[in-house]
Amino acid sequence: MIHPVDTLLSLVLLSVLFSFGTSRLPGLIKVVAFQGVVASMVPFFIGHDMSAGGVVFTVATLLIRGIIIPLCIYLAIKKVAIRREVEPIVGYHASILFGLGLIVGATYVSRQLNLPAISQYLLVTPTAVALLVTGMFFLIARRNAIAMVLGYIMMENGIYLVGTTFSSHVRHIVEFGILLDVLAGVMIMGIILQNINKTFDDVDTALLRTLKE
Amino acid sequence: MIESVILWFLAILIAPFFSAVILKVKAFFGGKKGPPLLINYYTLIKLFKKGSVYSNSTTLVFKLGPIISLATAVTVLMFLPIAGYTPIFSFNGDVIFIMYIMGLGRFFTIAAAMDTASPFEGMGAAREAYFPIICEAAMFMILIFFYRLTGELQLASFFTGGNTLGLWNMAGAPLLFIVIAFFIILLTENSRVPVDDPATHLELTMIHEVMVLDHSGPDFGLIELGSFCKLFFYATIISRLILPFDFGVPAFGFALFVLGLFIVYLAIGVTESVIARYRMDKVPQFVLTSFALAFFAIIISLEFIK
Amino acid sequence: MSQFFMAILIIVFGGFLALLLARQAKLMKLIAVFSLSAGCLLGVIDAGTKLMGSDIYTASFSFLRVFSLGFQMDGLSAFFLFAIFLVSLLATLYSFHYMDHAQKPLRVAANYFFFSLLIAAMALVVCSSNIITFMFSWEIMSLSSFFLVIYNYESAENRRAGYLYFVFSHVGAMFIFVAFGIVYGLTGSFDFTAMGSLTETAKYLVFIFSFIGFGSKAGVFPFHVWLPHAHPAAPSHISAVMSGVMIKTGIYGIIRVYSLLDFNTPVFGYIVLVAGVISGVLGVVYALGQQDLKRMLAYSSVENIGVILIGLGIGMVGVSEGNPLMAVLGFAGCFFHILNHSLFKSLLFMGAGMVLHKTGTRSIDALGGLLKNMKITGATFIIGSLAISGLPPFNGFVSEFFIYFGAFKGIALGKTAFVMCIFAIVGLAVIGGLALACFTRVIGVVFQGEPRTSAAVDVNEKGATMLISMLILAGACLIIGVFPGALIYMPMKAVSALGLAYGNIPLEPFYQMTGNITQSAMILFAVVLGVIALRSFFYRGKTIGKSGTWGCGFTQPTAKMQYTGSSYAGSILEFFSAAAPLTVEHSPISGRFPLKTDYKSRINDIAELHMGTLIVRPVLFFFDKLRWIQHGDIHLYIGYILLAIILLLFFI
Amino acid sequence: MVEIIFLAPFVTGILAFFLPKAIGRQLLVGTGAIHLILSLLLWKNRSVPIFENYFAVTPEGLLSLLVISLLFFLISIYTMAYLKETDLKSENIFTGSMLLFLSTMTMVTLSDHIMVMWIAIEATTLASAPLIYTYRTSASLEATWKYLLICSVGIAMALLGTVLITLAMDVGNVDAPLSFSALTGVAKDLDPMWLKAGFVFILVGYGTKMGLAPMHTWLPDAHSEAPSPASALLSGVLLNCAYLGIFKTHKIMHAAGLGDFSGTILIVFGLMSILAAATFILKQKEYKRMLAYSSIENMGIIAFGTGIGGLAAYGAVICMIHHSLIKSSLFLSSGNMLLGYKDRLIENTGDMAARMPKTFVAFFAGFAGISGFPPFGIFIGELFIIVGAFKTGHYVAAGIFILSMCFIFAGFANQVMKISFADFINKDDANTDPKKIADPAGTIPFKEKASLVWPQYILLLTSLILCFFIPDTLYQAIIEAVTAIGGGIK
Repeated sequence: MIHPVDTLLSLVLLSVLFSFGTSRLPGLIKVVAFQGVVASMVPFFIGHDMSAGGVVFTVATLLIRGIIIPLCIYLAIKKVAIRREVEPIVGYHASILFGLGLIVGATYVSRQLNLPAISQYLLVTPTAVALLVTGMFFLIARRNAIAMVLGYIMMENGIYLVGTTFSSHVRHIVEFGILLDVLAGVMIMGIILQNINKTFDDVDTALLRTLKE
Repeated sequence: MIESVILWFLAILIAPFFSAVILKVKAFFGGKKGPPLLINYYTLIKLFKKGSVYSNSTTLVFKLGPIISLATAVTVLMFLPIAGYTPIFSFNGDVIFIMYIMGLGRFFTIAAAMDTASPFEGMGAAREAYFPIICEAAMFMILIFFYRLTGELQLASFFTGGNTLGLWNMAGAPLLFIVIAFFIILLTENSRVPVDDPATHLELTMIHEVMVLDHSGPDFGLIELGSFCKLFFYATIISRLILPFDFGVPAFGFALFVLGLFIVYLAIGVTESVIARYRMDKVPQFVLTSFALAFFAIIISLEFIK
Repeated sequence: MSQFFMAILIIVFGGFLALLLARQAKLMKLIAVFSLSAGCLLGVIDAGTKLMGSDIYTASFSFLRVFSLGFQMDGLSAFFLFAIFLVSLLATLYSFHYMDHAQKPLRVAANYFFFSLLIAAMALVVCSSNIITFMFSWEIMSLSSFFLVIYNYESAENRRAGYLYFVFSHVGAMFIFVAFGIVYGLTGSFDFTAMGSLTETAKYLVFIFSFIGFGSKAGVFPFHVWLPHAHPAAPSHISAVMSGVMIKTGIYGIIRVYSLLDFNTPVFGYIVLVAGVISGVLGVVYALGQQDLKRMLAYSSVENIGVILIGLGIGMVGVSEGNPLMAVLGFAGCFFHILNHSLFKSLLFMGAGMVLHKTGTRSIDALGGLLKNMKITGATFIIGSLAISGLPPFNGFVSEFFIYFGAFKGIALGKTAFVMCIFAIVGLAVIGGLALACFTRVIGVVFQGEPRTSAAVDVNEKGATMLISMLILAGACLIIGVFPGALIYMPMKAVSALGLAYGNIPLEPFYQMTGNITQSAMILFAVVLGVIALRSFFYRGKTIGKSGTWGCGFTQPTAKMQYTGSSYAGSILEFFSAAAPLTVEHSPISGRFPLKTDYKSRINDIAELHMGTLIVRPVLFFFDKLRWIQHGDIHLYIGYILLAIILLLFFI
Repeated sequence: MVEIIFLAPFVTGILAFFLPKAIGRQLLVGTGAIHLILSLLLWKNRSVPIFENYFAVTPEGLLSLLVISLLFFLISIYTMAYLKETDLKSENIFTGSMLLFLSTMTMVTLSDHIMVMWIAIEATTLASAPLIYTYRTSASLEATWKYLLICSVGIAMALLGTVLITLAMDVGNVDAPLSFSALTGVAKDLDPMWLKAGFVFILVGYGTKMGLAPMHTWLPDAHSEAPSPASALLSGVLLNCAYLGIFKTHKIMHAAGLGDFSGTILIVFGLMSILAAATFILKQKEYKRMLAYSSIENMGIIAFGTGIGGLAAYGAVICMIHHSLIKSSLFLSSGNMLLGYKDRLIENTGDMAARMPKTFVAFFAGFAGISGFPPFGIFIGELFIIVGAFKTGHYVAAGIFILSMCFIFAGFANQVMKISFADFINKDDANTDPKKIADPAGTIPFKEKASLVWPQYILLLTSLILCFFIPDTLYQAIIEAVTAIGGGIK
């Protein structure tokens, strides 16, 4: 029978594929939110023992990453009228193809690695790798600043997955770190985004190319 | 010692006479009678009798010019073995000293010429500074050759007694080159045709004569004497080279030496009469040939001395 | 060595004082000059006494707990110290009146400050006995001299000079770093003495690198490009020091490394010799082509470095060929020429400084007839020129005489050495001839004839200290030229410090040589006196007339009609046009009756010409091509990070 | 009670947000002074922190801590004067972030736990972002955006690396606290593959922060857009903090016997950074960017030295200390230049020697120091690095190193000559009144207050003194630090 962890992770992978195809920001935000929720649930089902503090941490993470941050961003773009396009550098179809290839690649890579801690879950490693690369992909291949932030969050999801599942050692401190990171980081990015939008009436990073040699 | 002093004195006295020989030869080729053989003495006496006129732009250097040029020429003669006799002074390395002493003379002649602010003399000075550079190179080549043979840096060891003959025995063939090379150097250093024409009427084409335009009276006399001595110096060496034979009898040796001198001066006269003066930009090639000759001589001599 | 360090301290202290007292200019100058010259005097005495004896003094200070700043003063160091302190002393004296017109007291103070640093650094360079000390003093030397070069930074030309010098000295230092790095890398010791224990290949490398590094400081031909720019830019007493002694520290480096490597391959000798001949000949050719008085002197320094290197090369070849006499003669000539050149070159620069100071121009063709108003300057300058052309009875001749002797000793040797020696001798001969042409030109155009422009009309030569130091130097040139025997022990001490396996060298043969020189000089003097007597005899009671120069029939000669320096040098330069291409610019003649036209000609230094095209341009091109990396797009930047990781993951 | 050192500035920082300007400035200097005293005390007796498994007092940490507090103190003095000259809209945000920045950086130097170190470094990013955005211009906005995003991505990589190292523990069945010191102890048993992977990620991550090419891209923008005191802090201290992370990881690698692997990577990145610096210094148009690139160069030098080890590692640490001192002084001087010339472009500056003599002295001395001239310490450092490189047989690397140093010097010197000596044409009155250009200082409406130049002088003086005389404790600390990565005198 299939393990619940793998079920969750397959959902995450699905969200990854979706995200590649999404062209509108609200859609992307929803995808990321969903991804955050699902990814944050993984620790409950994975074998490691859960202390009370651990539960609190995990729940907090879930709330923040799954709900608060996406909501903030969503409201932000609702309030200020900014373009809803993610303004791709790489086109959607190409992106989807890339996504498929990525998942295959990730699976292949994870075959190479031997991880005793999580040998029984097939999908952990592929998903983590996929999330990481997807995040990178969004950072590189989307001009819209918000899309980039979302990509960053995805990357953090990936790292979260790695941190929480791969080893039992650092669980909480890793979660704490990521929590702080995402929270503060995204907040400040949000502020900067606000300013960018105020200054340029747009969050298209093509406008941010003046500083160069 | 004493006879070498006498010889030295004689050399200074007799130098003007031989220079007159050249004039005679040229006159002969020109189908003229030419001046008397003592003409140079008359000129000198005449000059020494006169007073002088100095240009306003000249300084002390101008007066130093003649003095130093004569002094150097005379000093050089002191180191020269005349007719195979040991010179008054001689030390290992005196050749280098002699060459640089001549350079000193040249320095002051040039300086004196530049002192007058005359464009013509400047022109002459420039040429006087230019050609001897190559000459010196050639001279040192010849010196290297001699050193290769004798292992000495001393005129005496080349030209006294039987040494010269020894040279011939050691490396006769290359020595021929050396003689020719040295003759070319002689023509250049003493500003004779084909390098320079002392007898031309146009200052633009002169080297040495134009440099002394502003000298007059005794100063000019000193300069003239100096140039006679200089020419005599080179002539002596060549005459020794071409007639190196050394018999016990002094008188015989002298005769031979004087004969050699005559040959040299005749040769100069003949060259002056048959060759026209080169264009100034051709002169360097001409001088370089002497350098090349000396160089070949050395290369060949490598075969002779193993 | 305490006396030595005392001298250094006094000098540096004087520099600091100058900086502190910058406000009251007169006092500052007085104190600075006083303490600097006091320190130099102490140093000269110290070095002189050390040269008398033959024992080695060492001192060492702990540095950063584990390292040490080592100093060692042997004959070689003492010899260089003597020259350094002597020239610096006279230059300091000279500066007292030379710097008097400067309106900016602060800058004058800075000048004295860095001057003191320069002197101290030079002294320390020649006394340091390990890598750290050496590089430290070396870099201080470069830095301080840089500030001295850009003293007059208002003119763009001087700024460029300073920049060139800065870059060259730094790159040179880097080469030296490499050489020493190899030494440390293979021996693991900062001590100079470790060099001896290297492998042969390493020794070759070390020598090559250090030769390039030191050569760029000394101004050896392809690396001399900075020199003719920097030396004229500095104030004249600084130029005197830089040309007189600072570039010699480069020579010192070469000699020191050579003696430390203690490796008798002929190759070193050949390299040095060829480099010497090339820089000698080309240096003097370029000097002949210059229109700037001080730049011409700078190029003639390149020439003299060439002569020094020829001597050095002869010495090295002698060592490698196992011919002691040749070796000692070569080295002795080299050292003697180092001393002599520092004397007459600083003399000439001081003369040039006087001319610049009074006429306000350095352009040779703008001057003329200065000898009438500047008797002492002119006379000393002529003496200097005679000396630098290597004519007897002046000191230049002595050193060249030694070098010639050494070279001739090499004639008897086998093939390559033989060819090298021929090369050396002919090179020396050509150098001598060209130098004569070069300096007759300067004297003739600058000091004789008629003033060519108003700049040269009614000048004076006020400034006692300037005249004094010039007179001292001129006197030294003559005295050494006549009585070289008195100083022969100095170069000999330096030679014996090289650690050649000849024991202590017998001085008799050299005393004999110097004796001959003295004798012949005496003869010359005697004859000259005789001729003067004769002349005055002829002139007694004669009428001496005055009139204009005979214009060959032309009655209105003007100063403009004089032969200019350029025309004087023209035909010779044509002969060397392959190495010294001439560029001529003049506006075309227009109209039926052309009124005014202009003509500019310049001699190009091929090294400078090619440096731009072969090194600078390619480098700039390469880096320009790389500039797109930073092209502003954040996506690309993040891409770099990804790329870096992916690439690195391959190596796990 | 070691933690007080970073807690104190944290508190004052929070306070500064709400206090009026004037008090904020006082607070800045006051905190600086306290911080300096505290760290000196800590230097005297290395007391044990409360949270032992999170914080520790390591020699390398102490070194950077001392540098930090000294620099911050002097910079805060400068900042007071500087803020008087310029009117910032949101000054208390600036001062507050300065203090928070200080506290986070202090935390970095003291943290021993891998994750804590990571968190602290991330925190420095967040704390310094407002500093860069101080001027509220679109350019500064862009700079901040790039800084934030690129560094966050980099830091994320570092986080991944940290996790991978824990993985290496799992795979190697090691159970130890996650602190650098503990890990260094058990390094032998860690799984080499995952350890390497971890190092790679950490290097790239912290390397991004440290400004190693090709991850340096944010650095010139941030440093040139930030106000000069902030740039001084960023370049003088922040980079060292990032370097600390790499250094400690390298220590683990070395203990695990993988020193060659990490060393080689460090050497490569070092050389790449130096080359990158050369590329952009050669034709640089803005002096602050030029200084930023020179920081990249020096980070490259430090990485290079660390990678080579031996004497070079010693040299690298010396370089790090002196670079902080000199570079921050240079950035402060650049602040004066900005006040004087009102322009960042080199072509609009000039003749500083006559117009701003005091600043000129500081600036030129700093230039001489940074390009490795004695009597400043970097000379010693570079000497050791070069000879060390030869000692370990990295001939090619040393060759590239020296060559690019030459290029950098050529470019740097060219620009500095322009700034210091070239004729200054003031755009405003060039066309109106040539006389005004002629007279020095006439066209610069700027007074060189003592507090605007003395901090630089003190910094340079410190470097100068340290070049001749190095206190025993300091020396011991350096040796302790470098021996852990196979460095040392012999």
